[in-house]
Amino acid sequence: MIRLANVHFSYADGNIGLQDVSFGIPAGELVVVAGANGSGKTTLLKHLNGLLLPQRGRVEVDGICTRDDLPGIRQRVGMVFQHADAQIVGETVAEDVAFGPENLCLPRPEIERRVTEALEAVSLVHKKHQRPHLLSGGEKRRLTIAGILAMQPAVVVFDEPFSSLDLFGVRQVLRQILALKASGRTVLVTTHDIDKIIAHTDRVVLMQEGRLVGEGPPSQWLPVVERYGVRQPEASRLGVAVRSWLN
Amino acid sequence: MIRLANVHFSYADGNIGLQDVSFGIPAGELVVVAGANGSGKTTLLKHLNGLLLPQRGRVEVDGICTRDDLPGIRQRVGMVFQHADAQIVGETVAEDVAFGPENLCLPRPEIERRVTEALEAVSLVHKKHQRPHLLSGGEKRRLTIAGILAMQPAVVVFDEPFSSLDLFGVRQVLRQILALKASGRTVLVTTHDIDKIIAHTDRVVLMQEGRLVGEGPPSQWLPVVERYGVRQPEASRLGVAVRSWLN
Amino acid sequence: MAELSVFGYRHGRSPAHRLDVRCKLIILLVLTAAVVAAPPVAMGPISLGIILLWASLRLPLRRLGREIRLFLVFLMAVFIVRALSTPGVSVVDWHGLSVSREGLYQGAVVAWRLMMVLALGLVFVTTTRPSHLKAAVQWLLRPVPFVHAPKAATMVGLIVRFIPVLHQQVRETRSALAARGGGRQRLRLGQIRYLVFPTMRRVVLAADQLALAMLARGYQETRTEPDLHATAADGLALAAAAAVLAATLMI
Amino acid sequence: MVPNDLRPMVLASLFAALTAVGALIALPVGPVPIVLQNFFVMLMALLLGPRWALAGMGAYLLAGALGLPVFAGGFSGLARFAGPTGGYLVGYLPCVVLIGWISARGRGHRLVDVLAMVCGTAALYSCGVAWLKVVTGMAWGQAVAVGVIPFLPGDIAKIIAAVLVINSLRQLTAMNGSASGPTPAAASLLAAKWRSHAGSSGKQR
Ligand SMILES: Nc1ncnc2c1ncn2[C@@H]1O[C@H](COP(=O)(O)OP(=O)(O)OP(=O)(O)O)[C@@H](O)[C@H]1O
Ligand SMILES: Nc1ncnc2c1ncn2[C@@H]1O[C@H](COP(=O)(O)OP(=O)(O)OP(=O)(O)O)[C@@H](O)[C@H]1O
Ligand SMILES: O=C(O)CCCC[C@@H]1SC[C@@H]2NC(=O)N[C@@H]21
Ligand SMILES: [Mg+2]
Ligand SMILES: [Mg+2]
Repeated sequence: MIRLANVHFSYADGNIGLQDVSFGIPAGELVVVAGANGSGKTTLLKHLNGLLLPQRGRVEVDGICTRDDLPGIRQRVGMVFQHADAQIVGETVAEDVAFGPENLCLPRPEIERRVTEALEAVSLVHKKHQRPHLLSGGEKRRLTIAGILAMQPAVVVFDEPFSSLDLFGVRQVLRQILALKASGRTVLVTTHDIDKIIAHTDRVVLMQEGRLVGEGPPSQWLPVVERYGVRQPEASRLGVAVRSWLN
Repeated sequence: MIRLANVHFSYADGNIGLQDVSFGIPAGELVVVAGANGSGKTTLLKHLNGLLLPQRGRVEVDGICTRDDLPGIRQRVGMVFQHADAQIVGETVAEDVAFGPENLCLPRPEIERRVTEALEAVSLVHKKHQRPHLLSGGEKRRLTIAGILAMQPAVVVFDEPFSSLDLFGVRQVLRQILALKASGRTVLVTTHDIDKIIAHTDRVVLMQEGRLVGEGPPSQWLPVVERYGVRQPEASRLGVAVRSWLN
Repeated sequence: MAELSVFGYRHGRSPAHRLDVRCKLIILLVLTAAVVAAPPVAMGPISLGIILLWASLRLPLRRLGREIRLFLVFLMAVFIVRALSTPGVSVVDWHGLSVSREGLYQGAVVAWRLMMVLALGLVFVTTTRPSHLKAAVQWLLRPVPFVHAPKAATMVGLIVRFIPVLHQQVRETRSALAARGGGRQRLRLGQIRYLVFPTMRRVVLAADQLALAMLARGYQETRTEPDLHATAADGLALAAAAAVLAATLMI
Repeated sequence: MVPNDLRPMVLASLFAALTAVGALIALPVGPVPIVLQNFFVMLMALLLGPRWALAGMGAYLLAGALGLPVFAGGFSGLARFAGPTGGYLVGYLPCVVLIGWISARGRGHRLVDVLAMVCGTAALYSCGVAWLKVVTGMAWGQAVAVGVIPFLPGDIAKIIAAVLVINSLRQLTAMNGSASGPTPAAASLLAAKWRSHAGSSGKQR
């Protein structure tokens, strides 16, 4: 359960990040956050795990306010950033995955267990001892996902997880996302190419200039997304066309 | 006119970049280079303006071999890289655009003229004196395009020009690409989302593991692109389905 | 200042903007010398001049204050050290630490001088287009032996270009660390490497990419020269600055 | 005419910029602050060798002299050279030459790198303290007390950190970035090509 109430945020240089954003997401949903460049998607995601704290309003995850318990929030909400390179910190694949659990101060055997489990989930066990910067783009992306899985969060947030991946890479990441959803986690995804994930989406959150301009099931919002700088999936466009012929 | 004959290239660490690639592109065509991650698209593009030189075989642009006249090739073939940030040289927008013409040792008034012209083409004149790192993602991309336009190349090569752009950004870049084509230039574009540009494409070049595996009109190759890690546009998929029902 | 956002060129049309960069550079040197050499009595008029110059630029003062806060802390430290360490008539005496009147006076003068030197430097960088800054470097270094002036100019330009990008990348890596429970409270000393290694790797790769992009745009060492032309107004400004220096030295 | 040294030039500028960023992180503990600055200076010398490190430091000092806020705590300007830390600033030049020269003999051997950095830092301290003494009029003992002693723990830590990072950085630059550019072999070939044509087509314009 995620709840935002009247969240305002502006950056130090005056840029508006979020303006009066309020909405709620029930646990277990797969949510797509869409909007033009600079509409505040990344800013929104960063509020969910307390990387940014609202200047007004509140953000709650499972009833915990991000202002009250940062370590708790960070453990509960995992974030996969857009640039894999910026978030791979370990010198080997296994070491990188261990970074999160280490920060949770877990005992060593438990860390080992989680690392193996996470690497198995993204099929990277065989690269365990490799240096991360030698991985391919798709493998790096999966590594960053493993780093989050190892923290066993209840909510996982992805910022542009499909960018510069080929079809196979997109499918693999999508499989991870669906597996997370299947295991009952809440997943939020931002993307400019919503057609890659829309078929599995429970809810769309539309942003424009830091405001929430739409929220609800995809079928409701897809016909108008182009107004907000989001490409309408061909299938949806076709559907709309067909419906208008029929009427 | 671009001609590659039996081009081989491998990187110092043994990675194979290109293997025996041969093809020709008539002047004025819009070509999409597609293929999975690591299939050699970027390596191919870097051969066209002599950033990489073939270890075997030859690359010719307008009859000039990249091995013989690098400055000439660099002037004739402009390259827009994937990461805008990594290719912005100047400390203001106008200075960045001037970088190329300055290297051509053009007289100052001519440089000024070209800079203004290029910035007008990408609608960035009003940001002339701004610092590039303060621009938005889409503006940065357009800036890098302006930097190439100012060199007035005959061939322009784009590496993933649509990545992380919203619908408006994609449209603007696409407009630039089409304008280049309309002015008679040859344009090559790599992308994982070929549906964004396929409607305007004259020719598809398909790569796999450093080899050329297909080359020809889109209609010929679209039905099979998924085999090579490229997402088939919905419209094409629908077309194929409809045709198979009709038969 | 961490962002170098106030520092750095701001487009404008003030007199300082219009000066030829070579003259401006010389004037900067001359006035800096005047500030450093001026006896305290002469500081008043000079400061007034500098403040007026500042007013003509219309910089956002509040943001500036925020960005140079580290510098201000520094000035405070300089002031306090001077106040405590200069022997003289004690004003405050506290547990063996004594603040002398001479110390207060000297501390204030030194801190003020530093402030004015910074202010002059800021006028120069905010009114000088980076390309002109590079041109000035080139002009300045041309007579220096063993130094390739255009290359040096390019390097200074690249430094200016890299700094904000570096800040950005450090910030990104830090927030990625924080997202996995590292960062601020928990970034133990041993974990500094988690910040340093990936950041270094990224920036080095980015530099490589930049070199490649420069090559792709036909980078050459012989390039169109920056064009500079001095006018009568420049000569006048130069003479005025020289007069100020002469006057301060005379007093 | 021959831009085969474009890459080291860009890298030297990058490290000069890193030095500037490291200088902002300054802890005032007297007239000379504790900074991160010299960590990047040492890395630059280890990675680029004496010649390019010298160029990088030269560009850095020049940028500072021109008023860009690149010195400790965001200071800048010529006056900084006359201030208490002026000796350290100038001392960076012999420092990087020494580090670059000594470490080049070691071909990546860790002990040689450490030795190089110790020598370079000694040279830096010598210049720094000597000038500090001149400027402040302190006695030698006092100058060492504020110009060397407070930095020893930090600088030892920086040397250790540098030796830990440097080999992976060397690898990275030798490979010329797994994801970007021409290989060293290709790069030199490229340079050779430029050289042979710079005279003809490159220069005419
Ligand atoms: N670190 C920052 N400092 C200042 N302003 C920022 C910063 N990050 C983002 N902004 C501004 O905040 C607004 C929202 O940015 P945000 O990154 O959240 O957009 P976004 O929807 O993620 O865009 P994109 O699709 O390009 O990723 C924009 O106007 C942006 O310029
Ligand atoms: N600088 C380099 N050093 C070593 N190997 C490299 C380098 N750059 C690319 N390669 C390798 O060369 C092959 C082709 O890479 P290339 O970047 O051309 O692929 P691509 O088709 O552009 O992939 P992507 O879709 O991910 O951009 C890959 O196996 C890659 O790992
Ligand atoms: O003004 C400057 O920018 C120079 C500061 C020099 C600080 C010196 S460098 C060696 C020693 N180690 C530190 O941490 N600080 C001093
Ligand atoms: Mg974003
Ligand atoms: Mg590529």
